[in-house]
Amino acid sequence: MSVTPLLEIKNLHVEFKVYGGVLKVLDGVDFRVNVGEKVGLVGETGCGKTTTMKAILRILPVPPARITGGEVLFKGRDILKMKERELRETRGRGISMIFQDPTAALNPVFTIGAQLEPVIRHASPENRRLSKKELRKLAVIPLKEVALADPERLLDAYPIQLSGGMRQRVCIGMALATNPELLIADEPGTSLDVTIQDQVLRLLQRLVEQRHSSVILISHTLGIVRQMCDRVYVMYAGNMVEEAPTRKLFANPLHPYTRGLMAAVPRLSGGGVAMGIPGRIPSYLHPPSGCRFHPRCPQAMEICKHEKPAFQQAEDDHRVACFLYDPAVAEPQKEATTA
Amino acid sequence: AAPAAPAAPAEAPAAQPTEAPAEAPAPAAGPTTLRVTFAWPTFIDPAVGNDFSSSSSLINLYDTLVFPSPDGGIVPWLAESWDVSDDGLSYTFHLKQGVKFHDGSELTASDVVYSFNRLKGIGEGFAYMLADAESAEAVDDYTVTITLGKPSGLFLPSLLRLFIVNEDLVRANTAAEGPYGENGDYGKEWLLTHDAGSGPYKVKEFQLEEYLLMEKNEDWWGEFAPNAPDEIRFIGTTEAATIRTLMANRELEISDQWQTVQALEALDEIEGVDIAALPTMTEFYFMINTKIPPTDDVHCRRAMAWAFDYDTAVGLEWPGTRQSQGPVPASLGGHNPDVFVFHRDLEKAKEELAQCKYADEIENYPVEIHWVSEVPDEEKFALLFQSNMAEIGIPVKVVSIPWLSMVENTSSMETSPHIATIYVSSDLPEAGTMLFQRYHSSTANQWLQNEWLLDEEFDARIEDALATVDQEERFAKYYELQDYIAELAPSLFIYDQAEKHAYQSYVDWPALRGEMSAVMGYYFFGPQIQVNPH
Amino acid sequence: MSNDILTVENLKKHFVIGYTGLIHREPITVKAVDGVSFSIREGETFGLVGESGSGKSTVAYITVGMYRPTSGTIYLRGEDLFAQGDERPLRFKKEIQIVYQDPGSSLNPRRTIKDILDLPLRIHQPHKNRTLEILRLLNEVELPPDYMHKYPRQLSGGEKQIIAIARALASDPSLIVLDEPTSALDVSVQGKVINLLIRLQQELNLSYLFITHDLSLMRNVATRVAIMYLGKICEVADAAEFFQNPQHPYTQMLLSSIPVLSEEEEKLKPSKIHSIGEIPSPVNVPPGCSFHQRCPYVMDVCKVVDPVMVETGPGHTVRCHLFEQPPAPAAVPETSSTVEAAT
Amino acid sequence: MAQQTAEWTGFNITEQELRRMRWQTRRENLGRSWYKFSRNPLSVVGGATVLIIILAAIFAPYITPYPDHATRPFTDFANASQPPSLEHWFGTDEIGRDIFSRTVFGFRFSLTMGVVVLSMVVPVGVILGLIAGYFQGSRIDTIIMRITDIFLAVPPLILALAIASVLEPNLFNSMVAVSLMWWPWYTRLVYGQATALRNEFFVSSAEVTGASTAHILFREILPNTLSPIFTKISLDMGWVIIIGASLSFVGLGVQPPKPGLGTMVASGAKYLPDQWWISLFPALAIVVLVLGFNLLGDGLRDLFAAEEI
Amino acid sequence: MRTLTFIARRAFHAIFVLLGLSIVIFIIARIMPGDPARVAVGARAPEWVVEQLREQMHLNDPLPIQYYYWLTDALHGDFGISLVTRRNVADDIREFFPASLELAFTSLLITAVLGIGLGTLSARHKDKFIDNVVRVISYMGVVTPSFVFAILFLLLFGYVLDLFPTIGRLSEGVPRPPTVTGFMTIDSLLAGNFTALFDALHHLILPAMALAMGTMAQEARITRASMSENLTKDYIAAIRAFGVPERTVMGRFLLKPSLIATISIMGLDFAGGLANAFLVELIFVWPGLSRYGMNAILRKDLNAISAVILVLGVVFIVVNIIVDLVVARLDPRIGLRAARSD
Ligand SMILES: Nc1ncnc2c1ncn2[C@@H]1O[C@H](COP(=O)(O)OP(=O)(O)OP(=O)(O)O)[C@@H](O)[C@H]1O
Ligand SMILES: Nc1ncnc2c1ncn2[C@@H]1O[C@H](COP(=O)(O)OP(=O)(O)OP(=O)(O)O)[C@@H](O)[C@H]1O
Ligand SMILES: [Mg+2]
Ligand SMILES: [Mg+2]
Repeated sequence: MSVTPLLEIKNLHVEFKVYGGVLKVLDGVDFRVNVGEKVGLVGETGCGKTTTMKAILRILPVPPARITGGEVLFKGRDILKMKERELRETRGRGISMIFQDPTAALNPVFTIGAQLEPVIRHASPENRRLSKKELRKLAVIPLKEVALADPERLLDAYPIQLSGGMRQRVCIGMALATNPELLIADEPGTSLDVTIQDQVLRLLQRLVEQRHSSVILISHTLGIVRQMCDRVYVMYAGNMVEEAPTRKLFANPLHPYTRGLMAAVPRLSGGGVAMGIPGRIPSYLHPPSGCRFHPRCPQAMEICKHEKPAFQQAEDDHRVACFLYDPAVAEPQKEATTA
Repeated sequence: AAPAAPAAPAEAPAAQPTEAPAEAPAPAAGPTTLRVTFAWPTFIDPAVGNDFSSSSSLINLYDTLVFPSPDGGIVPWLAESWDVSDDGLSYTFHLKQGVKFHDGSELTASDVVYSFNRLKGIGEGFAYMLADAESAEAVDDYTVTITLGKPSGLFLPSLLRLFIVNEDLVRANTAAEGPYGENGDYGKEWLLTHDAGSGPYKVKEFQLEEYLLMEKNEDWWGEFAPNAPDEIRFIGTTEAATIRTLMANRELEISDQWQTVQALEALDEIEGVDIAALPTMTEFYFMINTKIPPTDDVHCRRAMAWAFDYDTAVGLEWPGTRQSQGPVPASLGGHNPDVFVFHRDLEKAKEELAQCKYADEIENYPVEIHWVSEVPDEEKFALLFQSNMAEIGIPVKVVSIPWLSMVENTSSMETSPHIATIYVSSDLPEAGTMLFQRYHSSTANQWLQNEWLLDEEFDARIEDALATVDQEERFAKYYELQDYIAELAPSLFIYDQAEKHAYQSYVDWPALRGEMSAVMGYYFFGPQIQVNPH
Repeated sequence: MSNDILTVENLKKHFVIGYTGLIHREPITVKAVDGVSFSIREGETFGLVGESGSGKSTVAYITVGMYRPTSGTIYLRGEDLFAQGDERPLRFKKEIQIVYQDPGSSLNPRRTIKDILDLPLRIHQPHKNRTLEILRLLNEVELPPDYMHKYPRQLSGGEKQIIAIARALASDPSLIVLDEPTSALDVSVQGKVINLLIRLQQELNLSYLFITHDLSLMRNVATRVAIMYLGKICEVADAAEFFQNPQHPYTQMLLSSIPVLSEEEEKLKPSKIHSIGEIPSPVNVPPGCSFHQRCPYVMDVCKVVDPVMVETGPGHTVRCHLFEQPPAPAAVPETSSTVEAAT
Repeated sequence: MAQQTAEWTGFNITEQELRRMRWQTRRENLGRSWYKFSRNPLSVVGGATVLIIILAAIFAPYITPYPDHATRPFTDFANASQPPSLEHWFGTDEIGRDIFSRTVFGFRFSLTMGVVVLSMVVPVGVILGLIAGYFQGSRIDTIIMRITDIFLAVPPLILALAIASVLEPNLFNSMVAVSLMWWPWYTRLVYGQATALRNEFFVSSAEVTGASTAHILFREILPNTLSPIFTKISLDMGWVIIIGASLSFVGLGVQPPKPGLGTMVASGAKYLPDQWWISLFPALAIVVLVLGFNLLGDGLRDLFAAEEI
Repeated sequence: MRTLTFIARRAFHAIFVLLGLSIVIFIIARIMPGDPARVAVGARAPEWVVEQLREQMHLNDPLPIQYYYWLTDALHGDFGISLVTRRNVADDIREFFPASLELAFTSLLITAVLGIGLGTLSARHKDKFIDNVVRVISYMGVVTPSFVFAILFLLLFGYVLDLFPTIGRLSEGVPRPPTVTGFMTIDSLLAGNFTALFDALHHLILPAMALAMGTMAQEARITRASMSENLTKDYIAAIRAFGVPERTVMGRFLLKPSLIATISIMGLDFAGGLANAFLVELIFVWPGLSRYGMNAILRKDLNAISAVILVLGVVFIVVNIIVDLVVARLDPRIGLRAARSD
């Protein structure tokens, strides 16, 4: 597997200006995707997963949102500094995204065709010269690829006329229609039933493997990430707290948050349901000082309240943002926990 | 007598706008137009219309047997002469020959008879004015006899309202279905938007609620003044802002008479626009209900009459307006110049009030004064009355009321307000007409009389006066009756209305010089008006 | 079985959602629940699992009295809940309570927690001191007393769901219907709620009708499980037995679709059977077995004949043609490999 | 005496403390509401405008230079149609009355009209809407909503005119007339809300608990429709005032000598543009008043907006 | 087919509404003060004339019987004789209604173009200077009654600047095209009379503007609100993420869903504008239905009142159906609300 980074996010800060103050949502996010890699991103609701992805594509709704720092390097160029034209080239052909909620991501008042055609038209310079008819022919292809029956007819259907599973597939089709180098899949299939979700995920897997695209897969269901990804990031309240190859992470989660999360998942093998992590995700208006997790952390130390832990290597290719693994700070505690 | 054709220099050539060079910005080439605004609707069916705008249209579209002279009398017109039987019940008219209707057919005696029967048969419009006339008969093609039921001093002037229609044309356009038996609908529907007359102008276009456009009837038997308008357009609006804009843009020659004093002042400011205040047969009354407390007590009424500030009230009107002298306008024949007139005198007012049987608890008898909401200026008078009465302690409530409600309310004694502010116009230029209209018991349930005088003596005396054929004798009776009414103080006589019109100074309007009759509508008799585009 | 608290017998609910044509107006119906029977024992947690639209909520709503069934009936300790015409007697309303799936919409946003908890108390426990009772309830569900005056929007999702539970407890019921009580919550919060429910059940001797589509969760809370598909129950079994020996093809498909966290769990999945096809619309339920279009083991008979429930073991019933002839079950594992190729 | 809560509740707190908690939460909520409202300065401006106008209307006799000009029979034709001056800030009208005083008093009647109309309209409209919405699909729904449709289909101003001409044309009857054409809009608004809300789980929850219909309508559903209702009320205040002005154009409405803003504009319009002040100032007063209510309404919308901070 | 069913069903419901409406109208018209027959012929006409008219209008019959006559006649398109114009009310309506419609349509056009345009502008530059300007304008528009605009425009554009003709539908001297549709502009066009066409358009502008101001402001506000709301929707983010240029995003994918709210309001405004235009019609001497209805009320013209209210009621209902159809066409989520009252 190649290790050239396709996408690299460095110290990204995003705020939302809302009435009542500023939500400091992303607080120095570091993130990397290598060419051909499938990266997972997990975390509780509202921890900033979608925000991070939207920031990559610069599609955050701009009056409330503001990117206050950091860089998003795609193939070495900073997306945040791109001009309109360059940005348009990067979007779609470079990076494409499957949105979390397929119902919300499809414009309810346009037919599938009407939404798909401009996407294809702008997917490459040649396509721009195509006639409406030719475009329509092209539009059928991505729908066929996602195994939708009768794609011709589907082009004239409105989103409302499709089932949830079909909508999700259309979204996948649209996202892949531009043949992106990097595909961001934001919780694909979460709104679907288990069996249908399973179908969709397998389909997605097959398609990206065919194209050798890189993938970012977002989910708060750990099992899905485990099933699909090579490497996993764990996010909490606007920070990356842990990163490791999938197998490693599930075998040996380090961050207390990751552990809490994993413990809380009910197992098919039985054994009861753990209590979960106490408390709730903090308000972004007044985020906790120091480590944002400290108010909920069972192993919080004094330093956690004041200082923000660095996101650093704990073992090789296993990074974690926690003082427990900072040799300078918490050698004794570490011993205690591993015991 | 010879028809008093419009006084005009006959030899003056019709001003032809032959050379209308580019420098003239005003209506240059094309026909000259006289544009006048009116309150709508306008009925051009002579058996239906009887209001101001209808009268003004009818006199231009139709001819009548007689024509009013500026001094209040009448002169021959279609009827070149007439004879009266000794009992005063039968009039024989000799018609002018060769008069052509607009369709070219000749006007004959049978048309007169048909018009007479049609008006009476339909019964609307001005029909009531011919109530005493019983039948008409064509003696030959050019002779007509009309028979009266009882002698009347007012019969001849009332013929001003008998417009002669083209019998054949009307019959040809009569719908068979209609309320008038064998006469079907009497051609009512058709005549609503078409004319069947022989008058100096004929209908060119008629747009409901918008305008009536008439064009000159070149074949008219009478004479046109040299610059008489080629077209007359009556426009249906009285909106101040609209009038003003039209006037300023020279798109209107004469305004309607409903403009407020302030609006007139503003119009006067416009260059080339002047204001005319023409005498009318209309008086503005505060009609006092004499049958409900506290105004059923004559002292109370007199107290009000003494307390009212006539000078201020008259001052609210256009300069030159005068306080009414008694119950009939001074412009009418038979007006008594010596009739008793109230003026403001608070002392006298208080004295009278003291004699009123409600004096001690007058504050428990609020007097309601109703003014017609469609005539906003009336509010000022009502308010003035309110504040004047406050000075002598009579509480007054001012109520604005739509005209229709006023009509409804005045139809019964109980609902008639204490005071209704109403303009009444005399049908004919004689004091007796007005006295009858205003105070005879037969009008008590109409808006013409809010007083509910119901005075048998008065009824008998006015009936007698009207039947008196001799003018001098008749007038003497009117004089006494005016004193009789003044004594009862059933109304406050505010002022004799002047018809105020803004007009363009390029209009030569004989009415300004007193050369036109004050009978309703005749100020707009087109052949006598001249429009001089410069 | 005298210790059954709730017995559901051949329950049907068909919704009329429209009419065909303008002149020939025939009702278009959704067979949301189509002949469901099961019973819940005193003190147990009966799990109802199924995909979206399979009619789980409809069963729940009928149980609590929001709908009247089209046919069939429900007995509460032997008494027919629908015997008395339209309005269900208060005493039944007291006995059966519900916790809805969406904590956001199940609490009136314009009423305080106190108001919310007050209503069932006022109706069902009118003689008690309600303020004290509310405090007691809050304590019971481990929330601080100052929550009394808060509005739902000031609470987190988990807390809202806990308030909903407290409300259900207020009338002192014996059966609580839990309609996906944690599916809108994060796993980290879910634990707390589930544990609370389990503790309450033990303390108050409650019975639960627990609805969810999360089989892993079901494995950990239910004593018995029923699987629903398109308005019908296709398999019922004790929880442990169910996960060890899933029999209905749909059950297997469900189990194999679950994303899991560990190898150990992976082994429990009949992993070779993959999900195919879309869930048919309940308006157009296919003839025969409603699952036949997605079933990897479909036989000709499945397309025409609707199977009936057969007992395959103690307390384990399945509604599938494969099990109607005794030797069938053995066939299941072998055929699965051919199915893989089909996807 | 502060009473200790019974121990079995599990908490050991006094009633006083409970009360204190309540106040604290209330204060918090109020603070939050004010915050949401005030974050848009225009809402505050609107609220302040409305407040000032209400106060001015209440204290009109004390703050106007010539209260007599608005309350008593008064004419002073010598001073008629004077342009604005130090003595008469807004000038005088065609009868010599101080327009400023009359405008301030005019607020009284405009506000009264608004308040009275809405207090007749809102309860009727809302209750009908609630009932029809809650019993959606039943016969009662059909009846109520058909009647509503009928009234909606009648052109409002014409209906008002017709009614006002049936009754004596005074302020109250004009208000009745306006009310008659207004309620269906509330019914419709609430109907839409109620049909949506009746499917909410909190309503079902109350139903299955055994709550009475009245409780469900007024305690569960009504509070959730209040925000659009209040927003509409504040916007409608403006509309009612404008409608009132239109009615007075044809002679209905406030009776003289009392000043109605609409009447003042209408009668002053005849003197445009020369005596512009006669109609301009009352017109501005209407605009300011309506604007105030509109801004306030927008503020209320923000206040009630679901989004939480 | 679905559309047809929808229209059929709505029309069916409309029948009930209209029936109810007719009863309301009828009652209102009859309880208004004044004897219509007397009002029609004037105070001075003899009693027999009045009686004749009363008889002709069935005014002497009990109310239900009067209603029966009125209804059966109305069903035949016969609304009786107007007491004001003395013509068949049906003829009057044929004359005035097109004039009103023409005005209302023009105003609708202005409203749509300016309202949506300003709203879009405002949403695009949300919270910037332009936005604030538009908002102030729209507030002013909303709170100022249309008759104030009418007077203002008349004085400003007609009097001070003298840019526009002030009254009526055509200038004098311009020959009227033969009446086909009653729409002066269309009739002129049909007759190939371009002088009349331009003149008619010229006459339309001021009254239509006066009528449009308030609704335009309203629509600008609504467009702005729904646009800025939709701007934060995921589907906008999504289509952007696929590299579709901003122009297409704003002009197509944002505009259409945002128009739905605006269009619903526009329908109501159109129907309302038709009914409430009388002051504007009065000021511009526009021979419209609203002014006709107003006069009818002031003169207690029973038949005319009933007919006008009925016509306006029908317009209201028809417009509502059209709006529903348009909205359903624009927004498949809403669909046809035929089931609403089932
Ligand atoms: N448009 C917005 N306006 C204001 N705040 C926002 C907006 N979008 C996101 N946020 C804030 O950012 C936080 C993170 O949101 P985000 O959608 O990125 O979370 P997430 O991790 O994707 O959650 P989920 O799993 O629910 O999708 C939220 O808590 C919210 O408060
Ligand atoms: N009131 C109703 N009117 C019409 N159809 C309904 C109604 N309620 C439910 N349905 C239909 O009945 C079927 C079963 O719905 P139900 O809500 O019971 O399913 P569910 O299993 O609870 O699904 P989910 O997991 O999505 O909650 C669905 O197809 C639904 O569309
Ligand atoms: Mg997300
Ligand atoms: Mg459900």
